Amino acid sequence: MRYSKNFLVSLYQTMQKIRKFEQSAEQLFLEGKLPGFIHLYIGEEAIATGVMAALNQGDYITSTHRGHGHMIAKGGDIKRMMAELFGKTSGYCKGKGGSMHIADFSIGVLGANGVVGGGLPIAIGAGLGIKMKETNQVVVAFFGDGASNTGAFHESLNFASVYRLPIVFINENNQYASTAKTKETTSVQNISDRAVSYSMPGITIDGNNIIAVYETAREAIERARDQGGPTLIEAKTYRIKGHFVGDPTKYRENIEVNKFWENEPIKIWEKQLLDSKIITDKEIKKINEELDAQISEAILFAENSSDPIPENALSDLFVDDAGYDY
Amino acid sequence: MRYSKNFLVSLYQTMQKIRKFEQSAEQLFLEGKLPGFIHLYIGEEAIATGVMAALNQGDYITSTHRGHGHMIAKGGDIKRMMAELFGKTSGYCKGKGGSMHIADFSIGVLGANGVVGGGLPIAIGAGLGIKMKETNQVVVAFFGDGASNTGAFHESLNFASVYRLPIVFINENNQYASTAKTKETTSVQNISDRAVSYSMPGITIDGNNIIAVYETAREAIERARDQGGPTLIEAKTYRIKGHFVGDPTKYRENIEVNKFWENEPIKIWEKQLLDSKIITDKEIKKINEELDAQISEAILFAENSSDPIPENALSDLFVDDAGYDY
Amino acid sequence: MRNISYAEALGEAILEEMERDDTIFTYGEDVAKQGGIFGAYKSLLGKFPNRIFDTPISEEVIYGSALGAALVGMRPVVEFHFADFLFTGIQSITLQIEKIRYMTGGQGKLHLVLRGPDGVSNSAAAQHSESIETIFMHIPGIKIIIPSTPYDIKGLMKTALRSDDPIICFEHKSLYATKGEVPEEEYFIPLGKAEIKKEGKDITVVSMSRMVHESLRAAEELEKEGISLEVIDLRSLVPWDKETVIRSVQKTNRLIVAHETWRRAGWGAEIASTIQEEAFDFLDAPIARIGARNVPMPFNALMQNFVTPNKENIIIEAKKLLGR
Amino acid sequence: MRNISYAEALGEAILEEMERDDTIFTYGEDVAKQGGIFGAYKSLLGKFPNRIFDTPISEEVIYGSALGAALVGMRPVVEFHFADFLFTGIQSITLQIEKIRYMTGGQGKLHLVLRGPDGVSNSAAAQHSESIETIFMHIPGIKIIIPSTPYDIKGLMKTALRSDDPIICFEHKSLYATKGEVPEEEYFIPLGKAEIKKEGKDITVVSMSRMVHESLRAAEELEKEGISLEVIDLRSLVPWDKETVIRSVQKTNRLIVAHETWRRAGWGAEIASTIQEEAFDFLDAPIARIGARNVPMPFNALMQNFVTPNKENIIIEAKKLLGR
Ligand SMILES: Cc1ncc(C[n+]2csc(CCOP(=O)(O)OP(=O)(O)O)c2C)c(N)n1
Ligand SMILES: Cc1ncc(C[n+]2csc(CCOP(=O)(O)OP(=O)(O)O)c2C)c(N)n1
Ligand SMILES: [Mg+2]
Ligand SMILES: [Mg+2]
Repeated sequence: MRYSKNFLVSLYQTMQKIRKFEQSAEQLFLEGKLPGFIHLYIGEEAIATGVMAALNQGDYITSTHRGHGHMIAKGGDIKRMMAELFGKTSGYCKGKGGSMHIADFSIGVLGANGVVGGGLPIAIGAGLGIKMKETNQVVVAFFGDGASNTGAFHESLNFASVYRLPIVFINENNQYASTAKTKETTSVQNISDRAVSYSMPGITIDGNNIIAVYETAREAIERARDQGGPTLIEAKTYRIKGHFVGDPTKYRENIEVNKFWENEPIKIWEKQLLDSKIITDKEIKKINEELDAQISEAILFAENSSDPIPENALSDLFVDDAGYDY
Repeated sequence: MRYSKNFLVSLYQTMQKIRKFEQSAEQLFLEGKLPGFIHLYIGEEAIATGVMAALNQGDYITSTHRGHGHMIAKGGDIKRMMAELFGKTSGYCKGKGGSMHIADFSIGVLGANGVVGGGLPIAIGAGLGIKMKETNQVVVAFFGDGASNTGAFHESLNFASVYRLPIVFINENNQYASTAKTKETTSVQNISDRAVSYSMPGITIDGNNIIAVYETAREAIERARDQGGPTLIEAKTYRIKGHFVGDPTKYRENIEVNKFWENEPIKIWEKQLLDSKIITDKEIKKINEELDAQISEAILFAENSSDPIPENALSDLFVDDAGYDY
Repeated sequence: MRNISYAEALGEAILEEMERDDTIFTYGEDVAKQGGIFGAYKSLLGKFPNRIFDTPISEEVIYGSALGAALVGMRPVVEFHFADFLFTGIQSITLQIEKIRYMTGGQGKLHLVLRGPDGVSNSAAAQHSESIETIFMHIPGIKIIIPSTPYDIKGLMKTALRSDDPIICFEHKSLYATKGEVPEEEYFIPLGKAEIKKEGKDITVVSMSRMVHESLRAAEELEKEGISLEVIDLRSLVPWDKETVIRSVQKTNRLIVAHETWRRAGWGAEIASTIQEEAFDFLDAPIARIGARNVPMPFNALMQNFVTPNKENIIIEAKKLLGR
Repeated sequence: MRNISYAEALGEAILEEMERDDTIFTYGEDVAKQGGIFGAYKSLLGKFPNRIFDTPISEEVIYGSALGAALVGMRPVVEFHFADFLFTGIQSITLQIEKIRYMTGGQGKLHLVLRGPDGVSNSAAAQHSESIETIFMHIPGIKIIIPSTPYDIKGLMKTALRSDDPIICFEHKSLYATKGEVPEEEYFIPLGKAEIKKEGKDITVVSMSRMVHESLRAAEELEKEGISLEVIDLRSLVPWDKETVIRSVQKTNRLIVAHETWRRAGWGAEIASTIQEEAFDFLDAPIARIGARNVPMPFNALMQNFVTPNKENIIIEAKKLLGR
């Protein structure tokens, strides 16, 4: 391969960091330690990782309800993420948001979003803002297959095309929208076929192939940066876990899930790295141990952080909140 | 031509009826006799006329803010329409709706609509209902080029495709959405190209060619009736008048308008009927005189009808309105 | 009498009416495969495969299609996933469903039901915890039922399914699993009739949904201190039963209106304003309103519980009203 | 002092601020070519070709993009075409703009302005006549200004354009052409400061927008009959100036709240409820609320005028309050 070892290994590290973070979150949730809803990205890690590897620090993303992977790949601090899942004051949102609303505007993450399709109009605004400011930043908008049937999707892609906004739309087609099979609710074979409606390039790729994701995203991001307009990329993957932690997933067969476990991106990538002798078993082991330590540290940080006082609920709505009758 | 004289002449009659109705409405509005907003369909008559010629009495349509033509072509009573424009009790809506809300559910017109794209979800519901009832009715949803950029458009076409609903979507592309040129706000060359996103046939036709409209609509309507699913037809035309009566239309050149006056559907059709000797000048004259008389009668009816009493404003919200504190 | 859950009672109402009337059908996100986001449709699973189905995530069409289906003679029952997501398709309700009959001079019957969960529960946070019934009380054109018990939801839903007017039903997430007595025999509860869930003499408490139970809990505690609350459950908000409230206030001379939605410009303000207009001389103290603090719902449970009203708020207000 | 129109004053405010601050830009339907649906942007035409543009009819994106643009450092000013069409994109406001700062623990500044026409005018009928400010008062997260005069809109809009919080501005259709004194010198009006538009001693009338002028007309007529109204223009609804209203009621002991939006669960109910809570002992009579009848807006002018409140309603209520 024509990439540096560092780069190739960093992809592995990021994917594993996401995986391990979420496996811990799942465990903690099942132990009753985390409240709310948690949507796992397990099996989809190559998408966030590959796309973010092609973005600059100063670029923006909008995320979804299934956003841990995007946040980690964009450089989010897993300590503050974990603390947010626990609802602690040291969390990204001071305990006000939880899993579905994690954001770090300072690293360009304009928020996970509990509204399906809700991030797309926000991405359009970021794109408009960039165009006005004439910086050469890029926005990546992540959204699910289910989101591709919302009005927000259509309005956003048309808008982006009309103003040639520097946006890359990444459709994470994990074949399910909650209990619904995508193919039963969606009127196209490939969601990228819908790019025709917006006169923009539409590409379907194997979302479990980290290099395919990276290279396709890089090309689209470069085009966006060079004022070449937006692109719609559909990354096909599979939602290995339930829609949320605790979902009994009665609507699908285990055999289907098992098939996709075979094809999950980290296993594939690890094997490729090993097969092509880019990395050794020992190095793999070391990476994983380091990551495990980081995750443990994050959990410890979160558990040791203090709970907010109830009255904190009354701050943070407005910048200028003098005189509000909360 | 392979159609009966009666049929071909009836197309002319209907188009002229719409034209004359609206020219009178325009005049009355400019004289200050009509309140509210009036959106004229002048120059677009071939679309409503051709489509409705292919529909059965029992079929349904949803209309737009520019809906007089749809209503007349579907068999609406111009007396009650005119009375509604005047806000009279004898009007279709008892003076509660006005031009933008004329409806006659009994002839399948499920309403003009003041919300751009607002009729589309209603058409979907009618289609779902028909599917449930297993009758073989069809729904035609009219909407503008501007409406094709709303979220409602996208959600509706996806929905119709997924459930193979008996709906024909008729896009009236009159090249403007209010002051905006369609091509400046719309990310495709032909709006029918967007059919790809919904795996349904998409066809662009000359909306000023009454026979093209009729034949294309008929095919799509038959397909819908035979459970062959929905179709998107884009009928290209031109909004000869301002967006509403009184619009100064500073955003376009007269020369552009003049070009389209040359190509307006009634003039073309009259010439074709005369050239192919289907009709004589005398017959044309007679038709027009009859229509003029009908319009005059409608205006007289409207002017002589009584105004509602103010308290009528408190009825008609609910079927069961006992005990409401209006 | 048998005890069944709120979700079961709701399911029964729909099932019975679907068996009787084949124009009723129901759809929404995650209803057919899962039986509804909070299991309200479990009893329907497998029963009417063609009359219950899952939809794409397209709320403007989900809600708007109910209107079209009603106009062609069907009785659609649409589940909104969370009350919050009414916003993604709300024009279909506020601009279409609520207006078309009026705008067309009384043409058509909009026999349709929109129903689904609302309210605060388990750290669902700001986009999954709202109660927005006040909006539909403000904008005329839809009737509103908000049942608090299995008995009430069955009786009100059965009435709704035979009504010729559009009705929206809000079901608090925390109520689905609660149980209560529901007779085997068929019964109906009319809209616009409040129920006095507990009689009392010192203070009238008007509430709905989860807050009825909080009010009853508060009443129980206050009873020990010799304070007697009369707890009225409005059950429907459009129309709401003004007469029952006025009669009660004429007796108690004190009123608390308690709801979970934001206090500011919530429906409690409508009740309070109306009662001071119509029973001014009977009031011995200002009418107290209880509602959520005016912020989005926070995630952390401590903050969530601080923002969300409960029985403690009722106890505090009650004591204040009596100068204790 | 010079007299200019409401539309001109609004245009001036935006123009001055755009000249000063190049992060301000503005867009919406029919703004660039036509200068806004009611001409508010006429003075901007040709001035900043890149900072004013027309959009597709895509309201969810129009409103939602304001949020994204603010987060990357711009100050978007978005025209909504008619308040009614806030509904077609309202999730971008109620679920995103109003919540994101709070949900993220106070990250970011949402310096954005949504503005446009509302209200009844000239038989525009049910889908083009609404005033829906109450919804935004109920759901926390956006500030609301509703100026009634050229002077007020210029001063409030200039403040809004320098604010770091999201603000929505409602401009009544019938006001754009009205004229009033506006100084050449720069000035700002803070949010949350009501103005007593006319002093009086018998009854306090609280209103905003067009109804301020109806109140003033009512006051003028009643003056002849020896009844003195104090007319308060709140000017902003979030925050609203409770203190000024309470002080006035302490003097007059009677209150009328008058708005054009539907009476039922309208913001008048919030004002009335708050005042009876906080000034109960000062009230000599029930607080009267004036608002539209609870139906969609009819087309015919006679019915429209029957449904829409005006000075007559104020006169009637005032006399009733005084037992005349
Ligand atoms: C507007 C809206 N409607 C419904 C929901 C409930 N909901 C949450 S996630 C989800 C499925 C989303 O599917 P997809 O976009 O494919 O994302 P995935 O969960 O597969 O990552 C649904 C229906 C929501 N959050 N927002
Ligand atoms: C949701 C919504 N947004 C904006 C408007 C204002 N408006 C009325 S008609 C119109 C243009 C519609 O264009 P198109 O769909 O092409 O129909 P046409 O007027 O050309 O027939 C606009 C923007 C509206 N009525 N509804
Ligand atoms: Mg999915
Ligand atoms: Mg058009």
